[in-house]
Amino acid sequence: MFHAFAEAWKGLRRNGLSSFLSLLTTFIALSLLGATFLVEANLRYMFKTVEQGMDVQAFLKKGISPTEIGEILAAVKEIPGVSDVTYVSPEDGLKELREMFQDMASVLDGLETNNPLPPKIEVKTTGVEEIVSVASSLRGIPGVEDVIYQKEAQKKLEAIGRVLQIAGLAGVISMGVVSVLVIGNSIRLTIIARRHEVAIMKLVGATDGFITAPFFFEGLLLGFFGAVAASGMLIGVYYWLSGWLAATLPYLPVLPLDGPLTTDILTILVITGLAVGGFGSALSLRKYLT
Amino acid sequence: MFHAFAEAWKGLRRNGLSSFLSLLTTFIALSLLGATFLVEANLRYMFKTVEQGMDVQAFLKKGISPTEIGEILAAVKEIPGVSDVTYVSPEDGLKELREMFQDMASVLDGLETNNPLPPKIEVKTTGVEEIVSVASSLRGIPGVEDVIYQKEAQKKLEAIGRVLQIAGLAGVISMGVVSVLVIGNSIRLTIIARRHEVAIMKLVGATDGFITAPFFFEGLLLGFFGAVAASGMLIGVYYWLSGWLAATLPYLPVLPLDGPLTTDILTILVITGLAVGGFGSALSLRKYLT
Amino acid sequence: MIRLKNVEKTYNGHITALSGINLQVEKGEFVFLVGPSGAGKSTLIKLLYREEVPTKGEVSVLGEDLGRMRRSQIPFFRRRIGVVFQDFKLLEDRTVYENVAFALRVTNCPAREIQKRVMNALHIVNLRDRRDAYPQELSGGEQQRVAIARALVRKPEILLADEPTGNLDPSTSMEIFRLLERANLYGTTVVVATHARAFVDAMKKRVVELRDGRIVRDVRRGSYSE
Amino acid sequence: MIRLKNVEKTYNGHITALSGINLQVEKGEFVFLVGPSGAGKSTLIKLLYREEVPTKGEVSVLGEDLGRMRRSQIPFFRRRIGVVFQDFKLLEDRTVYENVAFALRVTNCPAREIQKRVMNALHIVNLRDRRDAYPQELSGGEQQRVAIARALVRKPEILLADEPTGNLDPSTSMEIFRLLERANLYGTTVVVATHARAFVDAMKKRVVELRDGRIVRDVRRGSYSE
Ligand SMILES: Nc1ncnc2c1ncn2[C@@H]1O[C@H](COP(=O)(O)OP(=O)(O)OP(=O)(O)O)[C@@H](O)[C@H]1O
Ligand SMILES: Nc1ncnc2c1ncn2[C@@H]1O[C@H](COP(=O)(O)OP(=O)(O)OP(=O)(O)O)[C@@H](O)[C@H]1O
Ligand SMILES: [Mg+2]
Ligand SMILES: [Mg+2]
Repeated sequence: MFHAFAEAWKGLRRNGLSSFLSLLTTFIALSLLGATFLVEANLRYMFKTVEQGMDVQAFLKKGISPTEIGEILAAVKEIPGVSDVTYVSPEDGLKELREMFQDMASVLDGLETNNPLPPKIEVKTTGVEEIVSVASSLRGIPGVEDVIYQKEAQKKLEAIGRVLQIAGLAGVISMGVVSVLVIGNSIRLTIIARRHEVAIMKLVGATDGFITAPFFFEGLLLGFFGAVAASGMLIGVYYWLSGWLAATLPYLPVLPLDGPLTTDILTILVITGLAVGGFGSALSLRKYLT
Repeated sequence: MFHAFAEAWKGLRRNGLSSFLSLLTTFIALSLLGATFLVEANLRYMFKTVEQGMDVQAFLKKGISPTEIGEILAAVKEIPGVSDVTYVSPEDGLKELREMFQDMASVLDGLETNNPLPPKIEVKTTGVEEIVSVASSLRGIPGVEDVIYQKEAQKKLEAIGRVLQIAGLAGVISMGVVSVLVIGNSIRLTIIARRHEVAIMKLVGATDGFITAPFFFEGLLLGFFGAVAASGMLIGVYYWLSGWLAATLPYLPVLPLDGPLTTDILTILVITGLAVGGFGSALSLRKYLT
Repeated sequence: MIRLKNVEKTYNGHITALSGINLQVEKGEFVFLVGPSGAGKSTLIKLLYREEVPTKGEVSVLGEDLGRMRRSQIPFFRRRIGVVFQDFKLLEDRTVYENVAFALRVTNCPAREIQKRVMNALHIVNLRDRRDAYPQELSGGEQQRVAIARALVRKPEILLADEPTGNLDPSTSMEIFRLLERANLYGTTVVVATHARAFVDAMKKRVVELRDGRIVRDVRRGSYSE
Repeated sequence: MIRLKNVEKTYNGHITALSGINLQVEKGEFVFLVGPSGAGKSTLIKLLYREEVPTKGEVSVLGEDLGRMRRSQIPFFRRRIGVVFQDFKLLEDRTVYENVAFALRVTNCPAREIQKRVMNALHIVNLRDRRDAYPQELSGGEQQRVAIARALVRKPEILLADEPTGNLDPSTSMEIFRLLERANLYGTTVVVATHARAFVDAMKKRVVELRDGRIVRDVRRGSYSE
C-alpha cells in the first residue's frame, strides 16, 4: 500500500512534464465543470428570486375603511400559498409609480390633485404555482374589486423554471462527461506510453493489483490536485466577479459566496477528480492486463 | 507529400481507438471554444440591440401646431448622431402607456377624457455615446420644453458594453488557449507513445521533414474533422435553441443563424483546429527530433 | 516438474510454431533447447511460464495444469520461475538495481532482505558499479546480465533462459553457463534455449533439438548437433 | 573512408566508454571489432553513424567531419551507411516488408524499384514468407534478419553491424557472414562488432580488439583472441 503510493509519487515526478500537462488538463476540465455548476446554481437562484418577487395585486373598493382593510388583510393571510401581504394606499401607489418612471415624472403631474388610483393590497405567494389559486381565493373576499397578476409572465416563468432545471442539470452532467472523457483520454494515453512496462511487470509475476495500485494512486493524486487547483481558481474568480457584479448591477441577484457554496464546489470537483483520476487509470489499465 | 498524407491516414487507422479519443478531445475543446464565441457574439448583439433601442424623448409645448412640429422634426434630423425621429401625439402616448401596463389598465382610466400627456418626439441615436450631445442639441430647439433620457441606464450600459467586449474577448481567447492545451497535450501524449519509432526513423536516415509530415497531416486531419464535427454540432444546437428562445422569450434579441454567423464559427473552429492540430504535432515532435 | 503432452501451438491460426510436442523434464535436470532460428524454442519456453497457451495439448509445470490455471493464480505461479527473456524485457524507467529488486518487490519480501539479495545478484553478474544506470545506458551485454540477475535473484525452482549469452563475449558467456550449472547443482531445474554451440558441446547436458516446431532429437549428455 | 583521431567518449561526464582511440579504415576493408561486454564496441559504431558525438577528438567518415556536420546534413549522410543495430530497432507498428522498405522510402527511390529491392533483400535473409508479419510476431533470429535486410537493401557504401548474429544459430550465422563478405567483395566497407569467436577465427579478416575503451590489438588476418 505504502509502496504503491511511493511508486505513484515517483511515477509523477519521473514524468514531470507529462504529469504537469495531465494536471493542467484535469484542472481545465474540472474548472469547466465547476464553472458550469456555478452558472447553473446562479441561474436557479436568480429564477428563485424573480419567482419570489412575483405577486398578485388586488384592487379594493375606493374609500374603503381602515377596519375593512384590517379584516381583508387578516382573511388574505389565511389563504394557503400566501407568504406576505402589504396594503398600498392610493398615495403610496402614486409614489411608487413616480419612482418607477422617474424620468417621465411630468406625465404624472396632473394626477397629484385628482388621484385616480384605487387602494390595493400586494400579495406575495410562496411560488409561481400558487399564483392562480391565490388569485381566485382573493376574488372571493368581499371588498376586493379586481385581481390582477402577470398571467403571461407567470406561465413563461414556470416554463423557464422547468427548462432551467433540466438544462442546468444537463449542462452539469455533460460537463461532467466532458471532464471524464478529457481526463480519461489523457490518462489512457499516458498508460499507452507505458504499455511495455506493464506487460513486463506481469511477466515477472506482479499481480494485477500490484501493477494497478501505483497508477490508481497517480490518478487519484492528479485528480485531487487538479480539483483543488480548479476549486481555488473558481472560488477566487467568483469572489472577484460577484463583488464586481454587486457594484455594477446591484439588482442582479448573485448567489453569495458562503460556506455551503464553497463546500459544494469543492465536493463536486474533488469527488469527480478522484473518481475519474483513480478509476480512469484503473480501467484504462485493464486492457493491458488481460 | 502524397506519401506523407497516406502515412497520416494509415497512422490514424492503425491507432483507431486512440485517434477516435483524440478526435473526441479535439471536438470537445473546439465545441467549447465555439460555444464561448456564440455566447460572446450574442451578448454583443443583445447589447447592440438594447443600445439601439435607447432613445431621447423631447416633450413639446402643449397645443403645438403641425407646421411647428414639421419644422422641429426637420431640425432634429440635422443633429449629428441622430438616426431616427418619430412624433408621438398625446393620444398615441396614452395608447403606449396602456400597452406597457396592460395589467394595470384601470389606473389609466381617469386619463382618457383629461389627457395630461404633452406631445413629444422620440429620437433614436446612432449609439450610446451620442445620447448626451443629442440631448443638449435638442434642448436648444425652440418648441422643445423638456428633454429626458435614462442617464443612469446610459452610463451602466456604456460600462457593461466595455466590460462585455473585454470579457467576451478574454473568454474566447482563454477558451482558445484551453483548446490548444487540451488538444496539444493529447497530441503530445500520442507522440510520446511513438517516441521509439521516431528515434528509429532518424537513425535510418529520415529527414525531420519526412518524419514530421505524417504527424503534421495526422494533426491537420484530426483538427479538421474535430472542427467540422464541433461546428456541425454547435450550428445544430444553436438552430434548435434560437428557435426555442424565439418562441419562449420573443423579446430576447438572439443573433439569427445566418450565413455570416455560420461562416464565422466554421472559420474560427477550422482555423484553430488546423493550427493546433498541425503545429501542435509538429512542435511536440521537435523534442524527439533533436 | 515439466510435462508437455501432444502440444501444438499455432499463431494467427496458420503459423505453426510447435506441433506434436511431448516432453518431460524432471526436477533438477539441465536441458539445452537447440535448433535453427524460428524452430520454436522461444515459443516452447513461453508456454512454460504461461505467456502463451497451447492451441492443443496439455502443459503442466510445477504440478500445475497451465491450461486450467485461474488468471488470478498466474502471478503466484510465475514467482516460482525465473526467466531470462531473449529480448531482456527490462523496465526502461528504472535503474539496474530497481529492475532486479522488482522481481522481489512483487513478492512480499522484506526491504532489508531485498537489498542484500539484489546486491548479491548484481555482484554475481559483475554489475554492482552500474547499479544506478538505466537500461538505455548499458551495453547490450550489460543489459543481458541484468536480465540474468533478475531471473536468479528470486532463487526460483525453475530457471528458463532464452538465448542468455547472445550478446556476451565467450568468457562472460562461460561465467554465465557456470552460474546456471551451479544453480542447477543447488536443485534448480534449468532449461536453456541457445545457439552457443561451443558451450553446449562442452557441458554435456541433455539436449533437445527442435526443427520446424517438432522435437527431432532428445539425448542425455548430448552435443549441439549430431 | 573512416578515420578516428584521439577520440574519447564519456557518458554522463564520468563513464568513460572510449579513450585515446586512433583508427583508420580504408575503402573496401572488412574489420571485426571484438572485446568483452562493455568494452566500447557499440559506442565506437555509434560514433561512426553519428548517433553519438565524441567528447574529445575527431571522427571523419565518408570524407565528412562528423563533429562539424550540420544537423540538416545528418540524414543524407546516414543514407550512405547501412547499420544492423544490436537491439534491431525495428518499427513496431509496421510489417517486415514495410520495415525494410522504410530504408528506401526515406530516399527518393521510385516505388517499383522499392518493391523489387525489398523482396530481394528479404529473399537473401530467407524471410519472404514472413513479410506481412509484425516484429513482435517474429522469433528473435527472424527480427535480427529483418534488421540485416534493412541495412543491406540500400546497398550502402559502409555497412556497420553490431552483433548481427547474437540470436542466430551457427548455420544461419554462417550465411550472414558470407553475405557480409560478399557485400565487401562488391566494394562495401564493413565493420562488424561481434562475439562470434568461431567465425572471426575462420574468416581471417582485420581484427580490432577493444578493452575498457582502448584499442589493445589491431591485426590484419587476425583471430578473436591472441
Ligand atoms: N506472436 C507471434 N505471432 C505470430 N507468429 C509468431 C509469434 N511468435 C513467434 N511466431 C513464429 O513462430 C515461429 C517460432 O518462433 P520462436 O520465437 O519460437 O522461434 P525460436 O526458435 O525462438 O527462434 P530464434 O532462435 O530465432 O529465437 C517463428 O516462425 C515465428 O515467426
Ligand atoms: N547512453 C549511455 N549512458 C551511459 N553509459 C553508457 C551509455 N551507453 C553505453 N554506456 C557505457 O559505456 C560502456 C561501453 O558500452 P558499449 O555499448 O560501447 O559496450 P559494448 O562493447 O558494445 O558491449 P556489449 O558487447 O555488451 O554490447 C559500458 O560500460 C556502458 O555501460
Ligand atoms: Mg527465440
Ligand atoms: Mg554493444
